[in-house]
Amino acid sequence: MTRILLRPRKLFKVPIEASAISPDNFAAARKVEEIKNQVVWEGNRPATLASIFDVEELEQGGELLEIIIEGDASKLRGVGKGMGSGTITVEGNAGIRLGEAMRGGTITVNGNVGSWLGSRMRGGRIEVSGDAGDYVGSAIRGSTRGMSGGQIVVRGSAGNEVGCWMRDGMIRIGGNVGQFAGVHMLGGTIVIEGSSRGRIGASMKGGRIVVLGEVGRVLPSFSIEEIRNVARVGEDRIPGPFYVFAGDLADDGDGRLYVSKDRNLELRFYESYIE
Amino acid sequence: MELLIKNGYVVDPANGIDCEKLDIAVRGGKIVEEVSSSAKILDASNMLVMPGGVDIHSHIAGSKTNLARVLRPEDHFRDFERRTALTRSGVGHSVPSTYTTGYRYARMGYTTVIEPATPPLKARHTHDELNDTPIIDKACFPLFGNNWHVMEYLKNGDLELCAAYLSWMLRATKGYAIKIVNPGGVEAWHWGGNVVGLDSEVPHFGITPREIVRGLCKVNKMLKLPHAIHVHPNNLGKPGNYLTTIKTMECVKDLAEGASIHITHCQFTSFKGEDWSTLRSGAQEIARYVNRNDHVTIDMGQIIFTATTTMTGDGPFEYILHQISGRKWVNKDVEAETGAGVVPVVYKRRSFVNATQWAIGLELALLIEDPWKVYLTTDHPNGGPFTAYPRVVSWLMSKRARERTMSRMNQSAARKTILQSLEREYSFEEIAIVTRAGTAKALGLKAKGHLGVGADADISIYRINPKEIDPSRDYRAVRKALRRAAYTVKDGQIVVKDGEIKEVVQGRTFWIDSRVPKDLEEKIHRELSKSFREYYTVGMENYFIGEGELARSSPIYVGEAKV
Amino acid sequence: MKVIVVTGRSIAQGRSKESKFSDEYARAAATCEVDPEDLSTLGVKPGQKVKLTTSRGSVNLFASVSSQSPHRGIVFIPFGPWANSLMDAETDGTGMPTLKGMEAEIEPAAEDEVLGLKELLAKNLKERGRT
Amino acid sequence: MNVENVIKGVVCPFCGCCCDDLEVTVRNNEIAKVENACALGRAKFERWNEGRIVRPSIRSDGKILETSFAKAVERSARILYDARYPLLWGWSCTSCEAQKIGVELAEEVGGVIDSTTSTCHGPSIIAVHDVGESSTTLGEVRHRADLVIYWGCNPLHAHPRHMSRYSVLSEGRFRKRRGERKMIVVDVRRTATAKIADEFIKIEPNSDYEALTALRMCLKGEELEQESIAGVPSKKFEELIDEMVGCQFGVIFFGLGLTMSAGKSRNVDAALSLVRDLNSKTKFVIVPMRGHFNVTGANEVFAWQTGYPFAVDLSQGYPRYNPGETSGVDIATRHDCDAALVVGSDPISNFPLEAARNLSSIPIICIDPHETATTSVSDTVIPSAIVGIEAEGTVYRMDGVPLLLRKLIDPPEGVSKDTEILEAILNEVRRIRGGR
Repeated sequence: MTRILLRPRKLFKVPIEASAISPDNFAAARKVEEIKNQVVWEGNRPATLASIFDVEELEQGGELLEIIIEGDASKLRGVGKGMGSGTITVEGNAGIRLGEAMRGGTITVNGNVGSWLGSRMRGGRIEVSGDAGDYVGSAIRGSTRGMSGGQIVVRGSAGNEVGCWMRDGMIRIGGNVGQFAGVHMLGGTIVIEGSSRGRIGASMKGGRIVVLGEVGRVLPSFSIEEIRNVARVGEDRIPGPFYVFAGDLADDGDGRLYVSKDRNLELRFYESYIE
Repeated sequence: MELLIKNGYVVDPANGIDCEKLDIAVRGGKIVEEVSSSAKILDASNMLVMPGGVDIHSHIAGSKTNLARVLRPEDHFRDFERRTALTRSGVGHSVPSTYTTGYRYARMGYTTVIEPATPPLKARHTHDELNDTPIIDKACFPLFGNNWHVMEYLKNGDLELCAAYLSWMLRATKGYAIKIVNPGGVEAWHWGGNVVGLDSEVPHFGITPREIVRGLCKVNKMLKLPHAIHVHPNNLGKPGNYLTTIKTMECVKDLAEGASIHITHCQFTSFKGEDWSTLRSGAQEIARYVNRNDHVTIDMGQIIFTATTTMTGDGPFEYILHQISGRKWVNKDVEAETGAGVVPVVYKRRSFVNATQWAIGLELALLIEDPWKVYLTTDHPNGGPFTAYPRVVSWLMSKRARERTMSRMNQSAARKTILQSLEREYSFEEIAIVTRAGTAKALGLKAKGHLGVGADADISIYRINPKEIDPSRDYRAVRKALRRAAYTVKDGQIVVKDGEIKEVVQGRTFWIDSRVPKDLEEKIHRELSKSFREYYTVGMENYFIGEGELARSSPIYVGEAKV
Repeated sequence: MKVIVVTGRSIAQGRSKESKFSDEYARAAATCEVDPEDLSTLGVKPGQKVKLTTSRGSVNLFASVSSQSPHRGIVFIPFGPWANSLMDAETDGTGMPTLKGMEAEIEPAAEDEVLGLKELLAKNLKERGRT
Repeated sequence: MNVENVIKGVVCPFCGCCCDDLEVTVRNNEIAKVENACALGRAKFERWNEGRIVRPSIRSDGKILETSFAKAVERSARILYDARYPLLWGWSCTSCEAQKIGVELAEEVGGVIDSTTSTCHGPSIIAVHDVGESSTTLGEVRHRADLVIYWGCNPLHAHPRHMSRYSVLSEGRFRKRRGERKMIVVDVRRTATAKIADEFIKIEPNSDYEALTALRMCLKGEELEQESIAGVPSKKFEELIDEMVGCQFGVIFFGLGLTMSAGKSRNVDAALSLVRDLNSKTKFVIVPMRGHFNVTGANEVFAWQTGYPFAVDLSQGYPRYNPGETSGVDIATRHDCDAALVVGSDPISNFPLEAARNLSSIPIICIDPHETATTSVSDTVIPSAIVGIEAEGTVYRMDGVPLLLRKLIDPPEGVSKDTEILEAILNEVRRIRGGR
């Protein structure tokens, strides 16, 4: 197991395009010296890793590679981009597009992360202890290729458009979410343990969203189907009862919303529509 | 600056030169008899030397192209170019930014490109973009097939006034030729409809597409325009439309002396069959007609198996494409003139329809005997990006290349086309005709597409020896060489070396400075000044584009119209 | 009283926005339009001052009776630095800050002062120390 | 010598209407009179000389000192050259020619170039990336539209001549009289525009998405399970859809009511989807009410030169685009930029406080004809000629029609055009880089 520790040498002012920080890249570089010479962009100037991080090799040997970033990495962008294996651990806050286009491996963040967490992710696992920004697991602008595999777990809350254009895979949010969770969703599963600020599953075509907290109002383009006592997500079975809505009918969608019955009493009027 | 290109194998069909070892002398941006001893020597030994490429139909600039750029950030995301000391940064693939467009054409040895679909009301936008498209010379074709003034003059039989109007419009828009797209159909689309064929009436205008095409063909002759009317027929993209294409060619036959109609991106209008499942190639019938009639030229509109973007003035067709594919759709109607539509597309090998379309394009080029009547285009980016031209060349020059691609495409489509049986393989001379000499001739650009004395010194040199290589077998080597020119010379300056930009120059914008007799000119000016604001939301004085708005204006005088 | 703040353009603001330090602009952009019924509930007469507070900040404005009512529960403030003392810079990933539809508290503020542009900038940007 | 000259066909440099039939009387290099303009256009012309800056200035240790053009240019170039992530903001109130130099400058200094689009119709463009847009130039509406819906916009206050030049109060080839058209306004308050509409539908704030979704459901013939949506009885949506399907040519003009309220780009996504789907039943188009007279031009220029319409990050030598990451307000709020060039805009007034405060804490270069909140906190201020009055240039109307603004009078002594100032800064940056 090779373990590399990166500690920012200063408080970053401008954004750092740091997609060079990825296990695949470091594994290819093999020796620490080469890792130190990897290039990142500090705003509009290329900079070697060593010029802005203290780079330390904690452990040497073996295939598996772990990168640890200690300190405030919130200005780092695209860390772990396209990684296929290995581990990144961030002790502190991480920035935008963390784990973008990830194919495998694990990212763990003990802190908050910026927007576009795991955008276009194909595989692997991301775990965030704090909050995430908007567009968790989403596609890039103009594309319909959102997250298509892997797992994202955010213990805290997340912003708007969680799982936008999601195709497959699993997103679990421990806290609340903003608006439009699952917008344009095509497949996969989103579990929200907290509440949503509304408009869940807008324009969704497929996939499932399970909300354990409050949802405010459900969009008029969803129609109630049934009440289910449990939602099966992977191995675990989340106890309900849930109102199950089908939609988004405005886009001929066949997705499902599982909304906790007990936490959303104002939705009871829908029960009259259940055949 | 004097240049002497030595020992190259020159292919210059317009001057009857086919793979002869000759020297080419260049001075002051022109090809000359000979140069002094102080001329810079460019050793083209064992290399193919041809005139700079002339692309007759490529959507590279204007409001429609920009609508597509804004629609497709995901298309730019993977294909970008970093800035260098000499070149600007940009994005590529199916809707490249303007700088990247100019550099990529020059790298491929192309030196003149036509933007074929300009809404007159927004011609200023097209010229804004052409000014920012480096190195290549260019021109644009304003759209007239659904223009209210044109339809009214032709309906009332005022052919002279129509000619005077077109003459004013070419000067107002700084345009080069008359472009017709789905005549009458786009006007019907402004109510959500379309026209069914050549003889259905345009709502509220009481005129038929046939009358529009014939009228504009007559006006084209009256104004003595260098290029024939450039026509995108009705029913494009509809199974069974090959008949409409033949009728469209036929309906101007009697007006002919010399080429009088050019059918553009003919692949999309050569469909037989009733619906998509019974789609067949109509290339044989179209080719038979073109072989028998000398008033027609066409360009291929070849498709490439790739993801790209369709964009055309044919609003109703793009809506149909949206309904079929379900992909995002942009429509932009232009008041009193034309329309535009943009829909992304993916041409798949496994698709029966796409595989048939692929075969149709090549069948047209292989079945039409006279290479001076058919030109190589992909209707960029509708069929595929222009950077795929070398691949189309390899299919034309090598039966083996065709077979290899056919073996990996929908076999039901492969069986139902005759492409399998076509043995013909293009020579370098024929390739030079369909990509330079033929297109320049059709456009009437006398100083382009050939290397005779007096021609513009636009030259492309490729690192293949036409004498030794067997394109049929080594089609990959041909393709590779044509992708990145060993040298591209523009107006006598070396702008590209081994596919790298060496110098950035500003290309010309050609336009027709058309004139009609004084009295007619005053009459049309009076009429337009009175009624302009009834037709448009802008004034006549703000519609007209001044010559100063072109970065390097190059007007062409064609003498006063014969009215 | 709980209200929703909506910002937008107005002729008066548009006419004077090129002369930012003029009194006309201050009057145009530091005056909010309140629904007549809300005004009476608040006990504020047109021309008197009110204080608006949102999660992002607070500002004193002149109150005017809206000529574009009814819109009970909505207070309209023309675009400008006064309105932007209240609005949320959060763009939800779209680049657009929340300039319409923010929850706010409105209360009479007869004694307080509606700042001119210079004073407003001094107050809003006071911790301008160069980082 | 009292030389008076009336110039006709003048294009107005105020809002996205770009009215091109103004008549301006010029006397002794001053604007004497302007006709055919609305209240906003007239103010721009008649008060062109108010609050003008005529001398460049530099701020050093708190004091603002007048200086020469050359020194101001040198200082600006130095600030941009030294910056690691400069923001080049504004651009909507200048010419396309200046915008092009702006893109070249952003590429040269490795910065982000963004126009006020991102605080206007940026969300509309983001929605177009996903859905596309069925639209048209304004003349088609004038000639054919028999149903005109103004949604979340108030043209009488923002685009005063819009209705008389392009929609319900205009005369078209197929619509001669006002009675042949129906005008509906959908908004959260009964605006001045709503008062002259045939019908006003009042919806609750932050509920446009629900209202648009309800309409899309009715269009598909689906049943609405809720009695009222967005504060409007569900039956109302069924009636409105019948009218939208029943018209010959319908148009939705939409404004910042959709882009600035909760939902932002998704509100426009729903509107674009509704209009797209309506095309299966009748002819329907949608047009954004763009605010500034050349914000559309900024989108066109940035798009053809870089591939992206706004928020273009050129810091790594090639165009990158991600509104929300590379857009002006976000960059300011996150304290990402370490210097800013502001051209023809006033972000210190127009950004929310948090973003404005961060922006004011970094060196700012401001190019503007007038004194603004931004010039008052800038490090370097360079006065510029007013495009459309004192400088010519290309602009693009809200529907993409390109027009030429004319120079009617000379700018004050010593005041240069935007293009000249930006060119000078660009050359100076290159001089510094080249060490010449």
